[in-house]
Amino acid sequence: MDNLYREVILDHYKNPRNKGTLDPADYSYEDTNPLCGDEIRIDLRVADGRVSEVRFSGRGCAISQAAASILTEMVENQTLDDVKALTKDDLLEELGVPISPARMKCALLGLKALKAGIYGVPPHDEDL
Amino acid sequence: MDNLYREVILDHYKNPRNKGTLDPADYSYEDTNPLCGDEIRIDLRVADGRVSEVRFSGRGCAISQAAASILTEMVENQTLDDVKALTKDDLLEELGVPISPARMKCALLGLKALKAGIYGVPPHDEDL
Amino acid sequence: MTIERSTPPLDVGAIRADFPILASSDARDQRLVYLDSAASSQKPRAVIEAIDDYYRESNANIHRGVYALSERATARYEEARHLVADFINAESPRECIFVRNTTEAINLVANAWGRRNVHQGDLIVVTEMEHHSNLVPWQLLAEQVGARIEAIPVTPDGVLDLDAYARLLAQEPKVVAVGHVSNSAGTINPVAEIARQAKAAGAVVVVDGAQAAPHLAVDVQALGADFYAFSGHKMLAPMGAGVLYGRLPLLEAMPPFLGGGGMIRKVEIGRSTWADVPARFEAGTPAVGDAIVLGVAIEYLKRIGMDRVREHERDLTAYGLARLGEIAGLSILGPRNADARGGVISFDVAGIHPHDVAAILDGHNVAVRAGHHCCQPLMRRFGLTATTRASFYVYNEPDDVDRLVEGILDAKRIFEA
Amino acid sequence: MTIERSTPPLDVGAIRADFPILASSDARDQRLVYLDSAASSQKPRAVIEAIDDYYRESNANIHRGVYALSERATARYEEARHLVADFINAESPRECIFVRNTTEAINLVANAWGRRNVHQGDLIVVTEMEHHSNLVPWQLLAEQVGARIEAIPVTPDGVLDLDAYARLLAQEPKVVAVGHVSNSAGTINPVAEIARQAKAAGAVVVVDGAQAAPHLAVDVQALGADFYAFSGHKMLAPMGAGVLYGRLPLLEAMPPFLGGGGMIRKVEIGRSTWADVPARFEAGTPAVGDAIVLGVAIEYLKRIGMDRVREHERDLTAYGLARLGEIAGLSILGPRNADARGGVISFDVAGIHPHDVAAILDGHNVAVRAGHHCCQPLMRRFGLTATTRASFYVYNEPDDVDRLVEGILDAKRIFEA
Ligand SMILES: Cc1ncc(COP(=O)(O)O)c(C=O)c1O
Ligand SMILES: Cc1ncc(COP(=O)(O)O)c(C=O)c1O
Repeated sequence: MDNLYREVILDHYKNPRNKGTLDPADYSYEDTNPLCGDEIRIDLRVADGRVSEVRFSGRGCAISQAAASILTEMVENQTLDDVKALTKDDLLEELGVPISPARMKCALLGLKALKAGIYGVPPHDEDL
Repeated sequence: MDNLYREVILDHYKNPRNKGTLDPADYSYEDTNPLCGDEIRIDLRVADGRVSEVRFSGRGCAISQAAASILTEMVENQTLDDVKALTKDDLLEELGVPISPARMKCALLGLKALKAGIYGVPPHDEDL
Repeated sequence: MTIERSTPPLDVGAIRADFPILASSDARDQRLVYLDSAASSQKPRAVIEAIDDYYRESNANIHRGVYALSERATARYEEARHLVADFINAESPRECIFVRNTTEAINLVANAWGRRNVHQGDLIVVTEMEHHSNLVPWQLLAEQVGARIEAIPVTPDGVLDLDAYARLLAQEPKVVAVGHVSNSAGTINPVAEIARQAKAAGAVVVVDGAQAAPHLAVDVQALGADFYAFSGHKMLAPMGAGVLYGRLPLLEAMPPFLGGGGMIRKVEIGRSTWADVPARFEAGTPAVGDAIVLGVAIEYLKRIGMDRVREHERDLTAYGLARLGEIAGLSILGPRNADARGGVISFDVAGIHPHDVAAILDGHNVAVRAGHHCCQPLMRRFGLTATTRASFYVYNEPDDVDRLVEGILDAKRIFEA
Repeated sequence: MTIERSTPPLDVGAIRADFPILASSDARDQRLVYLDSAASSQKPRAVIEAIDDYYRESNANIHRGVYALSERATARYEEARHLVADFINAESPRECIFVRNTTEAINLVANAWGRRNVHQGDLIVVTEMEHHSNLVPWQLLAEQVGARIEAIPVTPDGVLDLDAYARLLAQEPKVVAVGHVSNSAGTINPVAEIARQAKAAGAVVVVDGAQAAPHLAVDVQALGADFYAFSGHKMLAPMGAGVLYGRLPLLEAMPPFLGGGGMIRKVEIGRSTWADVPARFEAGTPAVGDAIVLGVAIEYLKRIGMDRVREHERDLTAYGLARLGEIAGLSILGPRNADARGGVISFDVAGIHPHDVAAILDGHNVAVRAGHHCCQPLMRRFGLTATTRASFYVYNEPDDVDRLVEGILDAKRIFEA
């Protein structure tokens, strides 16, 4: 637990990167964690096949907010193909804290919204 | 169990008293044991406030058939008030064998049909 | 704080010793502080052993068995029904139907009673503090028959707005569905009064007793409830058995909900006739052992005495309200007064998400729940999406509240660093 | 009689030693001969202890808990879902919904799938040998939507008349509901072939696997079942948990059945949206412990091997058919050949009512079932109201059949005296 709330998480939670919205956006999707009602929206702009701008908004726990913040940093300037290839393991590695099954939905909410935006349909957790 | 299939039960089962139907009857009712599908019908004729004739018909196990047969003997020539006052304990005493809860519905099926005939509605087991 | 007691206090130490899970050692050094009984209670040894005994000695399918084992299981199952009836003061055991839980009980009413009695344009009254289990079944019904749903609003202190209720009653609703005790705001609703007014307006009253039956003496007749639902697993019993109480004339007029073995009188391919109440509503093999052991749990609670259970929880709640009230930035949902609430305290800690509060508390081996507690409308009413919730039962003690407070302070330290 | 075996025989003695109830002493001098597993099976020590352990060590409500205990319960509950999926070869665990029993499973399909897909005048095909649990739910649906029900008739040897089935399919039914193994005639129905034809005719196939899943290797994909229902309590598990398997695209297109906690995405007073499959169909607190322990029972069965279970029961059935066939006045329902039947033998003894046969057998400490076995249409088909039924499982042995035969001979002595 003390592991969970490490500096990196608290830092991203308190000082989120790329927080906000893009209007218009090329891809945009808001997803909800049905277990707690937390919501995250991800907006993307793409130029020359690369993510030129990305923002996240919404509310949630430190894990979901920090994960979304970190995620935006991971996809910035990446090609859309790289973003599509991003897996949950990539994100979890970047987070660098042990995520228990109960918190997994929190950690993956942003990624789910991101993929839903790109593919047009929300993926199942198992497919992330 | 050997207690259960005593001479009296087997005798009434093999040589039922008052087996048959009455048409017309003053009171008539057929009841079904939903647990096994067994059916007993009781027909009554009443003259001067007394049961002048009684018949039972239907099919079922030795307990239900013997109990119905014994019941017809118990109500023959009784006043309708006496018949109304008849309780399940009276019948069980007359049967004289130990009836387990599972067989209670068998033993009481005839009595239930009798009371339903007289009152026009089937009583609940608890009220017998 | 001084609170009047009408009963001698519980010997919590002795009670705690009855609950193996509270004594079980954990990798972490501190004993488990279980503050999530509103979700599901822990089970005393008497209950656990009764399940064990059932499967070792008495297990069989019921009703249609002529052999000794099945007769024993049947007799004990019906005995449990008597114990349940007595526990809530039903007029007859036939008014008590074994179901899985509160949720199934309310769905049963919404379907079997509702589809026959609620029609196009009819009004269904719920409350803004209902658990989803006393809300969604009515939505599903409303959608099928074209009925409307209105909620009695909740005031800022988390109680029902009875003036608004009176206005809703003027529209002659068919049914008023209300929780006895809120699992989230903690509010004890004035059910007897609500029922009295509902009946005067011609409505049937469905009470969600999930948070009441485990915690205070319930008298369905005194309450005037037409239907009353509760879950065994929240009152020391195993998870497979709950109860729907219904007044006999209502039950007898209802068609079945689930079809299958045990609930029929006569079956043909095209049509069937139904068994008497309560068998009509218990299709298929029930959770026989769980129902029998619900009886064992009831006997355990009766030995303590429901009035003492209630006073114990009220005292803990008063202590909890006081201690939590000292924490800066912490706000509590529901009435301020422990007399007006069950043993549930939901709260918000400014700047820290409930998930994070709960995760940090878990690090202290304090188990609380975080989320919307299946009360999204109530959360929305208070501008929240979630809260952290601590709930009490017979095995909790003031020290548990202290451990809760310590954990919250630690969360604040971590987040405010 | 020689029967080919593809597996080494079971060590029944070792298995029996796993079942405390079979060893428990009785007032009567003879050991218990339990021949009622088709109604409900007995439980091995591994299962009983797993229930015990669950309540001593892991009990908590699932899904929404952030603390360790709840996470453990949730993980084990989902593990059990994986075990179930693997046991019946489902494509994904998400296709497996935990319900109470077969009855609830079929009611779920009839309501959630049926009310959306079966309309006025549509045909529902069942069979004349269905258990009421795979018949009455369809009647309730038919009554609501105005559909028709027709049954595939049963031939004199107790098998389905597939020519008549073909004629029914020509009427393009919406659904074909069929039992995998009859709990009364014992018949193993050709479900794969029935499903193939049903699909060619555009019907959805609902299989009642209550008497199959416990007794033989089930592969829902090979069978071509759209829905497949079974009960844990008939396969060594406790009574509160059963399974509905449904093909994912069908489940995903279905509205919920029961409404309440855990099955929602977003709830407002007037309307809600639903959670993903399978949560959408598991409203309220499930019987978490029972589902987890169903996983334990499955592991126990897998250790024996379902093919060996099947061969063991087939051999016992062959022996039973032969021994019972020697008794004058005794007639047996269903196919003559053990290869064509599950481990169930229903019979009639001329001149003695099944209740009396069963009661006399109980006097010999032989537990059998007497009644219509929730198959009134089948009973009627054979001009009976009831039969006596002996059914076998892993813990039965030829000596049990001998004890059964002795008891029947005693009944004949008593009644023919
Ligand atoms: C073929 C069949 N279907 C359905 C059922 C119903 O099972 P349950 O009572 O567990 O719902 C049974 C057992 O009683 C059965 O044998
Ligand atoms: C007030 C209230 N109603 C209904 C429920 C649902 O109970 P269950 O999940 O046992 O059906 C709960 C508990 O979760 C509750 O607190």
